[in-house]
Amino acid sequence: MEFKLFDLSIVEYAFFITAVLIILIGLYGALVKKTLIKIVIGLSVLDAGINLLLISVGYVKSGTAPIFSPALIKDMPLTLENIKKLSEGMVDPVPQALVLTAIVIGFGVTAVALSLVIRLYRHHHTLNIDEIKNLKW
Amino acid sequence: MKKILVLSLLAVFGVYLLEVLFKIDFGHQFFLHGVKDFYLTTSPDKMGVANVVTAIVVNFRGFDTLGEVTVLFLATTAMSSILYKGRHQLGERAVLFSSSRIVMTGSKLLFPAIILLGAYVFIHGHLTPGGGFQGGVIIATGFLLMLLSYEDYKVSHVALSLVESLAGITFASVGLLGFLNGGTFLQNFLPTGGLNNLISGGVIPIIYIAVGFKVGAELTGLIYTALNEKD
Amino acid sequence: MVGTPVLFIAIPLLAAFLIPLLGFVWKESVRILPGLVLLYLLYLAVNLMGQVAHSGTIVEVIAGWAPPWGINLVFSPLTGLLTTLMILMGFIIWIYSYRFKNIDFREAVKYFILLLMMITGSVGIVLTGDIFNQFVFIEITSISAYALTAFYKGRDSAEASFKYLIIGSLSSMFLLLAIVLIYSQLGTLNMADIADKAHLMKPGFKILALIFFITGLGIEAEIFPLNGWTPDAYAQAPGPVGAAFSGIVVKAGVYAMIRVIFTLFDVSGTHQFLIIIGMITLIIAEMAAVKQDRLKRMLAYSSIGQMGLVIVAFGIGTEEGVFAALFLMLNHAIIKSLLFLSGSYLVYNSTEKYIHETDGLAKHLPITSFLFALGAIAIVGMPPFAGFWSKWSILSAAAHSNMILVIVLILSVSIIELVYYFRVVNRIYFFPKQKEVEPKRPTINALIAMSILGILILVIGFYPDSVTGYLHSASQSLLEKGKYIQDVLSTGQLFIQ
Amino acid sequence: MQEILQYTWGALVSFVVAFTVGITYMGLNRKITARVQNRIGPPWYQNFFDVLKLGSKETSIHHGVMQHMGPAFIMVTAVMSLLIIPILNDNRFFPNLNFHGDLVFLLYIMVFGPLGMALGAGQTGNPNSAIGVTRGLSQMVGFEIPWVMALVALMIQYKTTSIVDLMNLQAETGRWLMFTSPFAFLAAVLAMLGMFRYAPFDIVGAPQELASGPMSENGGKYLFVMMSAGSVFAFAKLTLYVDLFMGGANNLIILVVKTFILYLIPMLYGIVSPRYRTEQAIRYFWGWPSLFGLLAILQAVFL
Amino acid sequence: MNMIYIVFIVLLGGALLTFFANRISGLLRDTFFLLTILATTVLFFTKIHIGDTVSFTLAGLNLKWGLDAFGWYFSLIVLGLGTMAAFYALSYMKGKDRLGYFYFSFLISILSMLGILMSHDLVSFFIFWEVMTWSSYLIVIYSGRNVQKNGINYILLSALGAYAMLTAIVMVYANIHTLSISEMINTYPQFSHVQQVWLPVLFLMAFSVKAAMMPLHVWAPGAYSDAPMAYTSVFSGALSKMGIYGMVIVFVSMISYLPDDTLFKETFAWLGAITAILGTLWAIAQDDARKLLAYSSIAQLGYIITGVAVGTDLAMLSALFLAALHALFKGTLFMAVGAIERQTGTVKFTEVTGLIRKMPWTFIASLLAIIALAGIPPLGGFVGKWMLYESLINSNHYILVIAIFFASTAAFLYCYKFLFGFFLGQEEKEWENVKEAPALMVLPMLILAAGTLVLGTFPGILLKPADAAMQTLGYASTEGHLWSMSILFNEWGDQVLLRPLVYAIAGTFLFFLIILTVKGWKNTRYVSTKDISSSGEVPLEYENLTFSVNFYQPFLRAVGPVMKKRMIYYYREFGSGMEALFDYSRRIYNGNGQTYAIYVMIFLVIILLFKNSIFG
Repeated sequence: MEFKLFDLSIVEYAFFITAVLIILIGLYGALVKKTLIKIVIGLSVLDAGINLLLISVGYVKSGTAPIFSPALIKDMPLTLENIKKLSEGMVDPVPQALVLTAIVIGFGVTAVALSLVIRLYRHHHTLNIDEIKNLKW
Repeated sequence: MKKILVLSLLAVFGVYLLEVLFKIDFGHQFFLHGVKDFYLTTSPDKMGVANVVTAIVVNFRGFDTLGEVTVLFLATTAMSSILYKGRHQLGERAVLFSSSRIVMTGSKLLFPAIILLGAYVFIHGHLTPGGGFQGGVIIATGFLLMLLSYEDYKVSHVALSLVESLAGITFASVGLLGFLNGGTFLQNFLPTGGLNNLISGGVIPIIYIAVGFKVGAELTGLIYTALNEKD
Repeated sequence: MVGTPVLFIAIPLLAAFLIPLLGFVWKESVRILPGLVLLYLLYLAVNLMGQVAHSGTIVEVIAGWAPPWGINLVFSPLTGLLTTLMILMGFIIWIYSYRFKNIDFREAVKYFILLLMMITGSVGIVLTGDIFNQFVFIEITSISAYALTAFYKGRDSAEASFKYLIIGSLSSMFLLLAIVLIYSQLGTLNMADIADKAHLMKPGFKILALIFFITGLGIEAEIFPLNGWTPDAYAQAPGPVGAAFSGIVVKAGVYAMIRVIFTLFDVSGTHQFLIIIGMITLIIAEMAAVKQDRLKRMLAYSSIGQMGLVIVAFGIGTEEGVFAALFLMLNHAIIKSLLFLSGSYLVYNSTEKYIHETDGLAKHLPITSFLFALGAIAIVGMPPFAGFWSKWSILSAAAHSNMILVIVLILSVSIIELVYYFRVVNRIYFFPKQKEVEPKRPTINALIAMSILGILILVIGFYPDSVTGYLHSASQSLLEKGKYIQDVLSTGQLFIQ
Repeated sequence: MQEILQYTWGALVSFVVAFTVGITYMGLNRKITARVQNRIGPPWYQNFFDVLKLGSKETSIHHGVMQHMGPAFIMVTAVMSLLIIPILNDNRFFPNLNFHGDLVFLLYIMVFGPLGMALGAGQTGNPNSAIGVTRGLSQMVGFEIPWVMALVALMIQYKTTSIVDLMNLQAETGRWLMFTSPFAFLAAVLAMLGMFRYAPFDIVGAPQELASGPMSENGGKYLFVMMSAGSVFAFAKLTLYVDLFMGGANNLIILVVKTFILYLIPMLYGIVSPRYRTEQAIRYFWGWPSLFGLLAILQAVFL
Repeated sequence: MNMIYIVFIVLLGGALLTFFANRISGLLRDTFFLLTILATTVLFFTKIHIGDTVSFTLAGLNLKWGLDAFGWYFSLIVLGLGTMAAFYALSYMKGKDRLGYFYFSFLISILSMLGILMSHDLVSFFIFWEVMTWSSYLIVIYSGRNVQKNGINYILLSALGAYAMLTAIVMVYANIHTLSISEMINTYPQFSHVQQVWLPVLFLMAFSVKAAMMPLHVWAPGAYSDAPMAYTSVFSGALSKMGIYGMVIVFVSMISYLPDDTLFKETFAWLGAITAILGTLWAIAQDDARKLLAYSSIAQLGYIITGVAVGTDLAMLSALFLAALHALFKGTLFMAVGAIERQTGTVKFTEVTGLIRKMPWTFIASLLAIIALAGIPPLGGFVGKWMLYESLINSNHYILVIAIFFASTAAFLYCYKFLFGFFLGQEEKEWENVKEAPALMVLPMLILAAGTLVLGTFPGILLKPADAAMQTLGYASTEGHLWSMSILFNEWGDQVLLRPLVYAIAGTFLFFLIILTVKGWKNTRYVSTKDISSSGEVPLEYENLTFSVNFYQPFLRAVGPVMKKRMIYYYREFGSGMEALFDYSRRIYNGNGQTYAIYVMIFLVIILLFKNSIFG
């Protein structure tokens, strides 16, 4: 599919564009900002962007959540055909599961990063990454 | 200079990424042989789990979740290892808040409700949106609230690590039980029950409850450790 | 039947969760339990290796769902070999660090949990057959590695760890992006399935995913411009952890990358790219190592260089090349670990770890110095020690592919390597000891651990046939992409509930 | 057995001849030099007396065993070169070891003496001796180059390393090699200037600077042997030149005449020359003489 | 079990036993050491016969060991000199520390040399070659002097050579899929032209390093002088001959196939000659005996290389002969220096003089060795030199012969310096109490020196195995045609009968020596060297009469321009330039985590931009 600037279909890609923008913003923060905290924030933003991207990949137009709740099933007998029919209207559950994992991992990394920032501040009494260069060459 | 460099790098990166992403027909998955259809049908059909995401998280990709739990466990371990300063320095609050009585009382009132909500979320993980992680996080917010309101609020480290470990052990042992039962690791060995019943889905609720405890305890531990960090 | 591959993950995890509990009961158990676990896993690995050699690849499904729906573990000759190697190295490192430095109980709990998890994560990276699961294991490994890097408080370890973390986060970003791209095209995450269907991907996706994989995993595999974290982390981490980095973690990173390149995407030009990038890594790293004045940084750069060489060997792409690369990975794991382990006793009480602080220590630490010298001689590829055989196999593989320039470059770089290693060894043996240096005698555990590695170097050096058989079947199993796909995808049907 | 006797007899006779002629030449040298320098000078037979005097003197001190061995070495060189070099075209009269008068062997046996002298001088402990020796050896490296070049040119031109062959060749063709290989001759003769150590190449034993160099400390029997060896060796060398370049000699008289003419070259050159320093001497030999040597080789190769 | 294995096992086991016995007792260690080397020698020469082979498979490679006449000839050098040096070492090394280490390395280097000579395949050849390198390196750094300079130089250049050889070996392996040396030689004519040129170049690089050929010789002076003299004799005498061994094989089996217009042989012959000249000149300039001998070794190896490169029957014969002879006399000389070093504590000509009466046996051994080195007739050196010159002249290398002759004439200068510096000259008070070295040191020297004496008259003893060795290489037998027991022929048919000449020399010498000694025996007495007539005065006690500084100043001035800069200067310049480059390159790692992250992005973007050209 070709990308045309003035095509209305660009709206459809808003998710992707936003996700990529968030990724880029996060990256910018991580790569340019001098303060350690901001770098960590950048990394978190980055994670969020990726998660958004992951989720939007699994989106199915006007799909429901992948839950066979009683409201959805109503009184249908749960035959395989019915399940299949119901499932066609559902979004892809796999990216959601993956995002769950990715969020938790991102959280873990952020926690470690923040504790490292605390250590670094304790050691160097600064949060400027340009001044934390004891190890080089 | 650096900014310009980074911006141009990011621009190139973004353009290339978007160029590819625009080739995805948004909202229409075109792959035919993907795994999702299997999950969507098998989950309610064979496993009696209404929430397919839960089925995926806990069973189909339960191994990921085990890893995920491990990551959290490692994050707490790592954090306490990184911030550890010697055996006598732990246990003192570094950050002190003086909250008003209203906040303190309100928190006290809210706390059980939050815990209850968390427990609800992870117990019903296989039926409704939510699950162990979400529930655990909610529980942790409860503790966070208490920690913010009361400057002398203490959480027992021993209890935390006991809960953490036991929950983790439960997860791993349930997995191993499936294995020892003649199946494979993490395989369901309990009856699946009916769809949309609370007691259904075999081992999935058990694991999710364990996960909920674990996540709650770990997040609380993380917050607690960070709060107790003193310069 | 002594067990299945999943125990490589499950038992250490169980143990890791148990360790804090057991610590309440008996403090020493915290140190002992990881060793017992690793010993059992070593036994298991050796048994499974025999089984694999006998009856072919073991594919184990998890949770009863056949691939591609469930996650599966693949214990092929290749992954089995790497697993065995990692467990073995882990066990040796455990022996070594049993009483390494005077850390208190609470620290010991964390140290051993993290170490065990780092090993488990690396083993998981190798064993798993699922691309997202691999990502999870990479994160497990990384987080343990960040924490272990920052383990010592008195040094700049947090700085090193933070650098590692920034780059590691980028790595996980790229991995996730690649997974997104693959999933959006194929809807599957199983590696065999992806490999099977890779031709269905639109070319743009395929290339981009490959690039993201190379970038993301290249960070773990220490490819040149991506390896800024490496020297810092290696140098600042505790000695045994440095050994674990070069002996275990990097190997897992390289494996992941190679699996992606060899099995998942068969894109032409990748091999040449590997050769070029590996060569650049090798050259820059060895050049940087020459002027190092700190021992562990020097070892770290050397480690990067060796990894570059491994990647070059993989890039050759023939069975011989893969064989050589695996051989080099094996040797490098053993030798570099020995160097890190013995080296960290040579600079035990120093904060800066300057090379000149090792001057004249041979008189005070004879066995440690001897083992360090042995490692140095072995790693530069002097026969009849282990390093020679891997160097020989790389060169002959390159020669069979008519890559004379590669041979010349590898050998010229080897000369550089030789210079800086021998300079250090000379210092240890022949320079007068610095007055302020107080050498620390290695504990008996450390001596045992180092001696095992030294003996391994000699055994492989004098009788390479002891490992070449396994290496050959491993390299064949890497190259037989079709067989891998078939092995994984055909096992499944039996296990659907 | 008879052969050995014959050889010994020949050796003895040739030794006596060489000794006599050599001493005479030295005496003549002194006389002629003196005359040129407008002095009267000693009689031509003065050197006989000198040698006799030295031989009959009683030596009462020595500095060690090498002092005995040094002169013996020199004598070996003198005698051996005399034995190797055919004295006359017809070998019957002096049937020495010259049936295999090999040039390479000769080259090496000729440096045996200087080394022996150097060792003997070194033993004495006199620094002047050592200084003289170093100068002498250095200078030797200088003149050996043109000399070897000349010989190599001859060898390759005539495809033989034997002196006897070269002599026979000249006898057969009737052409002297000094005319057929003029560059070789030039190089060899210039090298000979150094070999004789007359001025300008006499820095080795320069009396004014070194108090006589290697020879100092040696008196009596040592100097006697050295002097006799020197004169024998001088004659041997001259004979070699005659053999190589001037067609040899059919009888002793022609030999004496030819050698004397040849001997005049270094002598006269020396009389009118100042003294070179060692490095100047070396550079001198590596200059024109070596160039001639090179030309000789080129001539031998291409003509 | 095959005897070949047993020899290696004996050596390796003996080395290890020696190493570990060091902890228990010195006597045990010495016993093991001596027993090992003796057992090896005996087993080797009695139980292993020419033609024995064993083969086995290691790491998928077919390896083959065996002994041929050519290897046997060189193992004669190795074991002969090795045994002598071992005896010598027992006494020389007495009282030094780390002896287990020294003896271990000694034995391992002997093992590696035998291994090289018995390797019939390229991989074991290379393995033993490297073992030889590091075992000798261990000894070079044994003393701990200048390890960072000389040790590294040695190992660096050795590695350069070894890796060049390794490149060649893998090229061969990739081409013919076999490692057998004879197979390589047989198929060599079928290689592509580029390979035909490069293979010998690469091989010769390795061999030139060990044979200390210009311009790869720079390690030699330092390494030779830093190793203990007990080993340097082996180092210079035997180990460097491994380079010659390899060169001979390469020249005979490869380069002789190359068309003449490649000028390969000429270049190498000239490199050999230049090595000889420069080595000699630098030897003249040395004040340190070890350095002098080291440079002299370089020069002598230069002759041998020239002989090998010229490669005619006579030249090859002379090279082989000189190789063995060099082991004899250079072994002796290094041992003599060792003896002096042990007895006086210094090896500088400027410091020690007048030892002739203190160490007469050492002097005699040195004198014989020096005469052999200089190539003066009655000793073996002359035979080798004669054959070399004749072969050069016979094969139309006119300028080369001049160059070689220049080098060997100039060699007299340092020969004399050696003898004068140590033994002659003033007998200083400082060295009054110096004693002769122990018998265990003197005897090996004398035995080796006697070897040169015998070979001067009966070179056939050595030429016979040399001839057999050459027949292995494909030469026709030259016995009776170029040599017999004591007659030498050149290729034009001219001959030298050694026996009458030697008898004449000996007779004359003895005759005049007796005359000189006997005449006035009773009245001639020894006086101190202080008691000299210096310009008519008897010098005072404190006057310095020792002439040793700037010994050959005039000569060095004459050759000055050649010697302004040593080759190592250029190496150093190169080395420091490279190190500066390396130092610059590592600044990429500038310590800022963000920069590293930016590198990651740059890497990614570069691949993205060029993805079409990278991933075709």
